Amino acid sequence: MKAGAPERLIVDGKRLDGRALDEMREIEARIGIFKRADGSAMFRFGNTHAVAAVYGPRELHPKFIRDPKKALIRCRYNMAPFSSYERIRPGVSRRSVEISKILKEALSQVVVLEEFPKATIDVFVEILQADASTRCAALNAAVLALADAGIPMTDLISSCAVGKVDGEIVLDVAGVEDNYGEVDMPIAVTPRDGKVVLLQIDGILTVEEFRKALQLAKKGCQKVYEVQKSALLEKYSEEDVNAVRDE
Amino acid sequence: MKAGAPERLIVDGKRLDGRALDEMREIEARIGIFKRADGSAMFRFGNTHAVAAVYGPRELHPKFIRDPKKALIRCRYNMAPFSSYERIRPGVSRRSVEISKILKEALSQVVVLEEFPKATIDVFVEILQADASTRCAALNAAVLALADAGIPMTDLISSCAVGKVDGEIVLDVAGVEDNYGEVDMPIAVTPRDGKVVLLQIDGILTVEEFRKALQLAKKGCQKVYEVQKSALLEKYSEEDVNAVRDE
Amino acid sequence: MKAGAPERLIVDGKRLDGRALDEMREIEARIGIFKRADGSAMFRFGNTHAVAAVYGPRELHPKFIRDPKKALIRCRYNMAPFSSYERIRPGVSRRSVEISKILKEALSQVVVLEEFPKATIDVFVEILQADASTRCAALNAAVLALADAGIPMTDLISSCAVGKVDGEIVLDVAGVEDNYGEVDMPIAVTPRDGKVVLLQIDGILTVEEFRKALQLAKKGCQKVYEVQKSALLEKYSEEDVNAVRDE
Amino acid sequence: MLFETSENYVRKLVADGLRIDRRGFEDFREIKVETGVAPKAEGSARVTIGNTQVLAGVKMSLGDPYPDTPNEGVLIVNTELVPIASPTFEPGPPDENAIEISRVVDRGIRESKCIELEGLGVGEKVWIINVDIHVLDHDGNLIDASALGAISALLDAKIPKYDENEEKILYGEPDRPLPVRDIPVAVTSGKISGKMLLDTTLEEESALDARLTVTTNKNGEIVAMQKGGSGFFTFEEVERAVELSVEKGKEIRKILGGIRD
Amino acid sequence: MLFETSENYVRKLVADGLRIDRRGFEDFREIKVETGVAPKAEGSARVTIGNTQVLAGVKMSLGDPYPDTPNEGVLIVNTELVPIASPTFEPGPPDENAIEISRVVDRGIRESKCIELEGLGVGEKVWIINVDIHVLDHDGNLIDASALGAISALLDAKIPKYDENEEKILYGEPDRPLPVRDIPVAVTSGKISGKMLLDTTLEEESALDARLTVTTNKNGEIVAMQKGGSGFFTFEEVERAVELSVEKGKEIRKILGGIRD
Amino acid sequence: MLFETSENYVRKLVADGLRIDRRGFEDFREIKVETGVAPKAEGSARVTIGNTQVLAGVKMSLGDPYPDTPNEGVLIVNTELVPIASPTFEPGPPDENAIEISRVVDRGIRESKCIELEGLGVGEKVWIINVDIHVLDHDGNLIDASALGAISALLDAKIPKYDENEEKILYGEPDRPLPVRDIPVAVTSGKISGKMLLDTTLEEESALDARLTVTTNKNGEIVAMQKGGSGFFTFEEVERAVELSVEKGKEIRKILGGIRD
Repeated sequence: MKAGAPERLIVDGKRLDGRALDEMREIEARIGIFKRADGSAMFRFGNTHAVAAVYGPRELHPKFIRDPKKALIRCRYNMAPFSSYERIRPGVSRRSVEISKILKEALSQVVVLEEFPKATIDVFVEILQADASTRCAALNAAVLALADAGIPMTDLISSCAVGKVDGEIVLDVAGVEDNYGEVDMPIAVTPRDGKVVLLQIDGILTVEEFRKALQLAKKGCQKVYEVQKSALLEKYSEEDVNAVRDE
Repeated sequence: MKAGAPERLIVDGKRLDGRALDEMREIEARIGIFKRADGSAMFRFGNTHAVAAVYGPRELHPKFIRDPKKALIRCRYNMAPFSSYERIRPGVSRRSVEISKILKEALSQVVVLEEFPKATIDVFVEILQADASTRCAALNAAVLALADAGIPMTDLISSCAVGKVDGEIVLDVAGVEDNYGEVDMPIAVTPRDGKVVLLQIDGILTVEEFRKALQLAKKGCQKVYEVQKSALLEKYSEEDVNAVRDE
Repeated sequence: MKAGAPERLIVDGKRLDGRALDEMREIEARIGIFKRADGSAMFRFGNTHAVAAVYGPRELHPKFIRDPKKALIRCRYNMAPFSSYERIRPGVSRRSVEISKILKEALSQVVVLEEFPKATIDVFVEILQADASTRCAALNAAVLALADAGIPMTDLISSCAVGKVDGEIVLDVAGVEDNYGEVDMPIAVTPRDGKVVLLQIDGILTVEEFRKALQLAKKGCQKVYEVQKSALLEKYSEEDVNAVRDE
Repeated sequence: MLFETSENYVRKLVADGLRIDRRGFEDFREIKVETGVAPKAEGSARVTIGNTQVLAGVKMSLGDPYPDTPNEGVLIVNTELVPIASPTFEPGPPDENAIEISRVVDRGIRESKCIELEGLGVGEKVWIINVDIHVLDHDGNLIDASALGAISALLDAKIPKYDENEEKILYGEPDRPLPVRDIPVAVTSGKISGKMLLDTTLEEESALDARLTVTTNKNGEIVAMQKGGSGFFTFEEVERAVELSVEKGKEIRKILGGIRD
Repeated sequence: MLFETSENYVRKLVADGLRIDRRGFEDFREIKVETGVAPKAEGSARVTIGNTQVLAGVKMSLGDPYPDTPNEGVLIVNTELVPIASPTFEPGPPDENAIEISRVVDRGIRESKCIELEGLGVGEKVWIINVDIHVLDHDGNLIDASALGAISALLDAKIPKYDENEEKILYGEPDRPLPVRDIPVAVTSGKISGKMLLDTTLEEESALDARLTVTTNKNGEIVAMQKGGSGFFTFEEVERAVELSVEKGKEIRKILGGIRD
Repeated sequence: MLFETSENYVRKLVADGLRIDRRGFEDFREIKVETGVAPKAEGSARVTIGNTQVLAGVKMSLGDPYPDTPNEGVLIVNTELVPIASPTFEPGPPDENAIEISRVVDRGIRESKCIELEGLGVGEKVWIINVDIHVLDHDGNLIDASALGAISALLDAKIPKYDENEEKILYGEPDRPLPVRDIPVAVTSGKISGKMLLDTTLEEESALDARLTVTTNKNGEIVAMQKGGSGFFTFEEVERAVELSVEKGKEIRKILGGIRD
């Protein structure tokens, strides 16, 4: 047991921040937040705040890494130095390399890569505030930025995390739960097809608990999807977004 | 106030090393000091000793960074590890990157870059001894090395520093003044046209003091120019240097 | 004198591990130990265990470093982190860069580079256990891996080390001798031609001692050669190895 | 091709006394400063100048002082031109442009002595003040925006409590405001077609010959200066840039007046 | 060209319910585990799964604990995809593939709490446990082989004696076995042509759409999971991968039973 | 093309018993050694061998000893082939050539035991002796020039005073000469067209098959040796290189006699 842990994380069926076990934090999504990028978006779960920008499709250098049949997605997940209590040293870490890789792989499932042979689509995500589920927020923002850039996609991606806290399966772990909880399980699905495109577990779950966690995660992702859809529809009313196929 | 500072840096109108307020240290310049380089020179202000070598114009790699209309100047300012009391760790530092950048920008103003499209002209400067004004000495040596390499230039560059010490504006800060002085202001001008091609200030100056400092700097640069000219003329008498347009 | 040294390293003409002065440790060699590599081999002196793999001849990138007349050998010597009591930090060290260079130079003497213009032949060696003479074991394994890859060679290379311990010239320094011995002298020769292709000395030898050491080293290399030959002949009986010219 | 056309268009326009967005040569775009945007930072600010957007955050930790100033806090400024902000920014360690911004901002803060570093010792340790500048959207004039972000975040910053028994910084529990006694402001004059312009946009910067950043303090004194670019300034232009900086610095300083209220 | 043909051939074969080496979809190749292969390591193991060969070594030293767990040992897993093992591995620092392997193996060990880190303090210091995974021959399924190598080397590991007077670790003189109380096993399900396969070969991996690594403990609980690859899994496939991992984990755990005897 | 012609020309000339600059095969170019050239260094020297020019500097600081030699100073040799010296030298960390020079020079100094490292402890700390070799003009035979620069700078070096109360090194205030008790000299024999040559120029090195550096001490003993290049030496040639090094070492050692006077 780590030092400083509170005695209980769930009291009378409520979590320390007052949420019910299956309740998410406040969610916010907006698209078109930057001028320079070809597409951009922000996504927020409570105090976890991600912004994403997309550049491309554009020429890929050097030539020998080009794929003659389809575009390559490159992804960089990065935490701002001041996003966390302990300053994050600039530059890549093993953690950021791994997260960048799984985000890239998830996005590659929905983007119609065959439309842009030899090209690259660059997705950059910055975590401006970090309070758990940063990779989920990153992915939710990234897919909106891709839509904002007019990149054709077969579906969106909606992501959230479930966890195990004080022996209970809960939705959207945050704050003190993140430090002292037992399990963290981020997941991402395509909301229309129900494909699992990202899935990780840290911590011990029985097979039965895992099944329960999966069901709760489905609900969470659906909630995220509603907010993403609203953000896209808000843009809809302003301009022609027929490039965004999934709406 | 830093520990170890002397009580006064100016006593009876004289500086601690005996110089008057508007007096420079001994200056020395020589060209053609290395065999391998296409051009080379040294420049010394007292115990500040810079050597410079020029390679080029030569082919620039990789191709995609070439400028089809003009040459690119690349510049590396480096301090020898033993040039300072505290050993300088080999490799680039933020300081050396910044100085290399401002030297490159200053030199780009006088070199006739359009004569060598797609090429690079590489200017390397090593500080062998450091006692303030190393960037000025570097620039004075670099421009002589360019002349020695026969690179066409519209003018020379002459550089020196002025500063504020014990409340007085002085020329060519050095030694203990460098550690405990209030202001350092390196400047570089083209001696014939009077263009300011490098200018930095560290420390507090009133607008009035700044004007005074500018005037003193002009005088200093003129002094530097005389020495540079002598170094070039010395070479003149030995060989055909008609490529050096500014003489 | 370093702390912890035993009083004597040679007692009654025998070394602390029971060997005579001119006696090597147990030697083992095998070829074809990996599936992916084009050629592979292992070589062991007692507890010094090297494995080598060869890839190539293959295309060299980038193009501008190709030699139009012959192949280039690239070599990487690396120690596994757990090969030594003090963990070896992954990545290159000055020591590994130097050893990689001298191995590459030795191998370049025997490989018929002219047969593969513009190509590269990549030789990778991993030291899995280190107990002195790792560079010799590396070279012995590397040349066998080249043979296994069917790369044409004018001769093999056989390598061992001699040293000075307690004032005596001894063959194949190992164990405690490596820590407290006076001289280490690795050498490599081509067994048929007797060309010296690698030679280093660390420590003080008179010219007379050096001559004696050279003679002992010749004997040691011959012994290594016998084991290498056996390893190759073992493979012979299994398959057609006519590409290995030196047998 | 497109780029060069834009460059030539800017030059011609400026030569005729005009700017693309119809501003006067000595006008800034709208400046907005919002503080407290990163709650886990000791201080933070989002600065927008037109479409240029910069985030700055202050993180404090305890570390070793410089040997010659054993009781003074240590200031470290770092700029990340993250690739989110421009198609020309690459991932990787700061390049010469990012380094120059860091160093110019650093000098403005350091030389103005705006932070009272003297009182920032804690036993044998001192407070290390990391100011991180994160450029999110690049539409020109990054130096002025970065400098403004840095001083805004510093004005917003609170020193966290320190538990001496546990030897632990209690992040999230502010003790007292970081002592800030001056407000350095950087104002950069750009030179295009022989004219001096303030607050250049990215499009204008494609045609920029040289720039001169003059940082002033609340007394209207110069605290730092930096010439950049391969062009030149005449002595008269340098003096004009100083005047402009003193004048605009006063206006911009007013915008920050509210942070400490 | 050759590569792609191979890829298509694999896809077609799998779609028809077959594998190149005639194994069943849920069969592993032969697994061999040999420990004590690196005598200067505190623990070591060579694992082969078919032609895939991985060496793992444990080196221990004394260092500083994490601040929030002052009496616990520190585990560090590192994977080197040394170029000896494959023509596609380059010399240099670990790439994203090597880092992912390290982190997946690390999570399996850490989250299963298989090492009793609590008793690994020595005065103010703690034991730092470096697990180095050295891939020597790559014929697919590197994650499972690496995880198996790591736990085998840990089971083989003995803590060296420490001379408190000399403040020196006496390498080569084992004191006691490293306390290991569980055996996490990673089993990766690959997805090709919509089918789930275990223990994919390198050739099969050229056609791999996605993979799901599920690490289980001796109680048959999940301790870590990692989805990789640009393909997807249905919820049903995820649950099937979990079942397969629980089942195969039991079998593989038996192979390691002898190490601690 | 030009380069290769030069290479072939050198080969032909040497095969005929001649050198471009008409020297004998066993002659050095003129050697000049000047010390005290970098006044802020504890010791320094400029060595020229013909047009080859090398600067070496010694900087001393206090640091931790190696665990097994707690009272001995620490020697670190570093070589920078700065791009000023040759069109083929690139900025960046030392490449394999620079590293080899450093290590060959280091071994000559270390194995000859020329520096009395034993007396260089200061409390728990020891003197760290950084020898930095800075190659300024490359016209061949860099190893011999670098080794000569290093030992010359060491002979020139004075240990600075140390203020124990302030725990501060008083740079610029020499306390006593660095204790140097031997003078290792490296002499490199090059092999071109089957002949052995000393002190090869850069042009000659384009045709070099192999080189053997033999470092000797003042007793005429071998203290270090290094074979380089992709060519070979016969056993007889190796013995000849040793004889040449002993002989030339004596001559070169005389040049340095004056430094300590």
